[in-house]
Amino acid sequence: MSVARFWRKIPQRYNLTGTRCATCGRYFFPPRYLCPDCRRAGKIGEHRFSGMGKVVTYTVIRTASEQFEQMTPYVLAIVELDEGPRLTAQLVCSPDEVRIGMRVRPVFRRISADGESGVIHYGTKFAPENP
Amino acid sequence: MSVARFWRKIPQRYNLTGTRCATCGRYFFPPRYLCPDCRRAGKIGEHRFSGMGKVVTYTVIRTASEQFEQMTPYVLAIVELDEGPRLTAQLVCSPDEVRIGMRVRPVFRRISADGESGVIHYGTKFAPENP
Amino acid sequence: MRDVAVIGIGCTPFGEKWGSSFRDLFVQAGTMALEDAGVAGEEIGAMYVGNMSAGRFIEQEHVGALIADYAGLASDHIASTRVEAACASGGLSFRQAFIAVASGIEDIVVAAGVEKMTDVGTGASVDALAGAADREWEGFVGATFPGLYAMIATDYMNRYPLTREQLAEVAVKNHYNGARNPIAQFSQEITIETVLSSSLVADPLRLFDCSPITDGAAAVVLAPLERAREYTDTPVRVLASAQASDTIALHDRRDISTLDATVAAGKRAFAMAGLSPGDIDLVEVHDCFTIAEICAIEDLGFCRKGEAGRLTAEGVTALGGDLPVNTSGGLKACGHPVGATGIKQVCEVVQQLRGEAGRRQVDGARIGMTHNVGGTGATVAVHILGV
Amino acid sequence: MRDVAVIGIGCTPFGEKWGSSFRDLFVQAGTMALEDAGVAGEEIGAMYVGNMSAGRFIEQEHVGALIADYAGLASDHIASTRVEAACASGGLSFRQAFIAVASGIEDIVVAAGVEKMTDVGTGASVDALAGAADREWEGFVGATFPGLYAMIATDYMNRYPLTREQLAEVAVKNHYNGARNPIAQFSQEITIETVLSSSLVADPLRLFDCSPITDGAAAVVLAPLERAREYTDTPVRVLASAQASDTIALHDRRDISTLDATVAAGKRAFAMAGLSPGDIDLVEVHDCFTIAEICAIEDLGFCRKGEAGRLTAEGVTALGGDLPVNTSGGLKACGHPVGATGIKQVCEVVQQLRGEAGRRQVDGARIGMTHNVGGTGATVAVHILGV
Ligand SMILES: [Zn+2]
Ligand SMILES: [Zn+2]
Repeated sequence: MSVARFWRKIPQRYNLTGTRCATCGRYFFPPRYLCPDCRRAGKIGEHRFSGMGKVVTYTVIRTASEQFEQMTPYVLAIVELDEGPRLTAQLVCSPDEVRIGMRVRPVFRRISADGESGVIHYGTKFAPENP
Repeated sequence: MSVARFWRKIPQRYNLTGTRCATCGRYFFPPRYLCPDCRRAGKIGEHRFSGMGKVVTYTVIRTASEQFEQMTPYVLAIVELDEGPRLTAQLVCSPDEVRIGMRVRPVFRRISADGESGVIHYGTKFAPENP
Repeated sequence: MRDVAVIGIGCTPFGEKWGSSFRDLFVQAGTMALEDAGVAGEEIGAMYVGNMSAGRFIEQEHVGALIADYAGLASDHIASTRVEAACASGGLSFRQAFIAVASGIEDIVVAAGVEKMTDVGTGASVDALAGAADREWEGFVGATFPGLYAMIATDYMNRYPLTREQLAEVAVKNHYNGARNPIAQFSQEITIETVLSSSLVADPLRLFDCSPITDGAAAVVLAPLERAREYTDTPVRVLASAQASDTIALHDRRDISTLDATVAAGKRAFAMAGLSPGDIDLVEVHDCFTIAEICAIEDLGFCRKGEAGRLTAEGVTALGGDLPVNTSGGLKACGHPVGATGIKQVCEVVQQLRGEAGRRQVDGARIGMTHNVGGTGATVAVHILGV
Repeated sequence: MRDVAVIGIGCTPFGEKWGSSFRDLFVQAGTMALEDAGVAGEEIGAMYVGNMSAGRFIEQEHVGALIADYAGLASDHIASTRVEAACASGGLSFRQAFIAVASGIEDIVVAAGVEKMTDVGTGASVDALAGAADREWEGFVGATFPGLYAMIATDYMNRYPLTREQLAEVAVKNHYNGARNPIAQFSQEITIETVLSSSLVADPLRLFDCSPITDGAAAVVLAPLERAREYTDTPVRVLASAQASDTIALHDRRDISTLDATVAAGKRAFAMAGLSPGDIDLVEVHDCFTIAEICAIEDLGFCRKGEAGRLTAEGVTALGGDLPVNTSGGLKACGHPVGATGIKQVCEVVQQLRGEAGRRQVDGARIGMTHNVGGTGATVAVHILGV
């Protein structure tokens, strides 16, 4: 498993650093460096998201790939950040607790451990705003 | 690393079992189940090769992929079997010894060890006929 | 642009084929297709091969050349090209072959699809399949492929009237059809209880909502329509070929429960053929999961959003219904050797239009459609065939 | 079949780009190509993406859709197709794009190539690259990619007059050219001694006989010739597009030292363009190893078998020579991001034909050729471009 691939995205995954198009005002997370609306006219800058948002949809993963096997069952969701963009993330809550529309806040957690290399990947998960 | 993929080829790799087209008489190793000359008219049967042959060309591998790293340097050659077909194989001889046209005979050897799974792969290498 | 026809089809039995290698599978399907077409190898001008992930499944890339070689065509030095778009690889292979013939660049072209999936364990294949979605922003956080479709199902069921039982009806219907297809991976009919009592994979999807891991290959032979009768009495015309893309990640879509790429490709295909949904006699849709069939029926325009569950429960999409969907058994019951699926769909429609579908024959079928999806909808290929 | 022109080109700097991801690289090249063409995103009808092994290098398949998405084109739902033939993926991507425009199916088409190789270690990348050859009957016994070309070199040097020094001259020339190409991975000139004193990789090939591991992306924009002048004053015509295959394994070839697929594709290209080798002003050949350039020059018909070493030593293929070969620096010095190479070759020829190649400009160049090889010659794409 690659190391550079994960280092490169540490600011994005640890701090929810995405981008914003100054031309049209649209926010991007995961970050984009080309605005689909403004294309080459778009002026892209970095934006650090607060990470506050709500659950758009979700599932409970019961059968996972090798790297995530020991974490099952876990709640996976699409979260809409308050600035507009959506991302896929794990929720730190029980399968019974999750609801569509539920407000969430970001928490920094271990995402997975790579068995082969022993590298542990960290990143942002989300927890219910009002537990 | 896959297990079925290697089991499937054990007869071929251990015993040099290839194929022959009864229609045109052409031999195939590695085995083919469709004769390129006769196509659907070709009647394909199994053929066990004696493994006697000669070196067509060769190299000495000094930088290998992970599975073969601990075996470097090793001699790799294209061997032409006496029945006609050619295959790629390691030679069990020193880099100084190998020559184009050199007669070779088959020897059963460990081909590689898969570090991750611990599976050891065996197969046919070739040695000089007259050492 | 010339008219193009399918003049031959071949498909291996689908399933866990431990005795067959990647190249064995293709040779079997390719030989059947050439025999069916009555085409000699040396007449073939080019090949296209749909394959998703031989690099991960058997550590082999460059499978276009591999397959032309093991088909005995190396000495003719024919052009052979691998095309990849995850689960839509087969559909795109068919489309590229269609373009090659329609443009006049080639006359006889083989479009094939192959996937050899059971040479790796389940964990490794789940991981390879996750490569169809966004590895960095979906797979990295633990999204599996069933998990992504499960999130479509959660969203869909929250917004539209679809019951868990109606969703199960999709699987029941497709197993019924698969039981009538000799090449299908599963030959057993199932009941709603089979689905509802199977283990949860990703809520609300259960094991019987999911297509299986499958080995298989399929091939078809294309020719200019004007030459098709030299080879066959039953040429099947390609009336439309369309392809569309969308965001790689599900979270970036305009609407979680509508596959806009299906909508776009469907519209383009109907426009090209000068047809509308009412003209279609049967359709093979991409039911990698039960929810995918529900979305496909709606997104292709066969009914309004939210109606497909009810129509399925009412039998409209069953073999004897107004619009038989997935007469082959679909990905669900016939099996889903990823790169081969899009070509198998064409084989099924051709069999139906020729009237050779045996116990699953749709009476009087004259126009059929195929719908092949890559990932969660980032690529869609739609084809319309007719006699 | 319409005439087709290249109306825009873009290429990232090649090298070890640790700061850039796969999608970053493509966006950079694609944006440059669209800017060069003066084409707006919404005018693009389709994309083709050449990529060998994103599945192994970054665990990501389905990169056609990924790239259309990150190019900001998802909402247009354009058709985007990944094409793979190992190191010839870029050449095949260009060919498919050419066919799409020539056939009239699309007007403005982007042909791209990308490879992100340095996200895995050297051992893993050697292993991924071995997937270009026959995994079961070459890779399984310990054949590496340099090892296979080394066996070509051993056979060639046994049968034809080629000295070790002449072979080194290929690398020296290509580094000389690369030093004059701002995007090249290596900007240093080297001497014969540099090559001969570098470590042996696979006898007789040494480190400086081998192309490096490279990250990079390239993109070109194609349009019907009749519309090209709407976009550019310097359209470059595609005079021929040809593709050929051969056995996947080197040991199954008719002749170890002749790439029959190069011979076949070369002949087809010359026939299509109505040209002969003497008409070509410059050629980008696939010099993944020094011996590969020697074979290519001969197999394309520029000289007889056995003469290319002498011609190289005499400077015939140098910048000021009669037939400049690999003015970009080739794979050897410019770098070899596998899937991008075939497109980069087109970018180089277009720059030369436009007279924009700066310090490596070939005076009065009007017709150029590209030659892109997959594996050890199982796939070859040849294109001829002209102004
Ligand atoms: Zn913008
Ligand atoms: Zn025969």
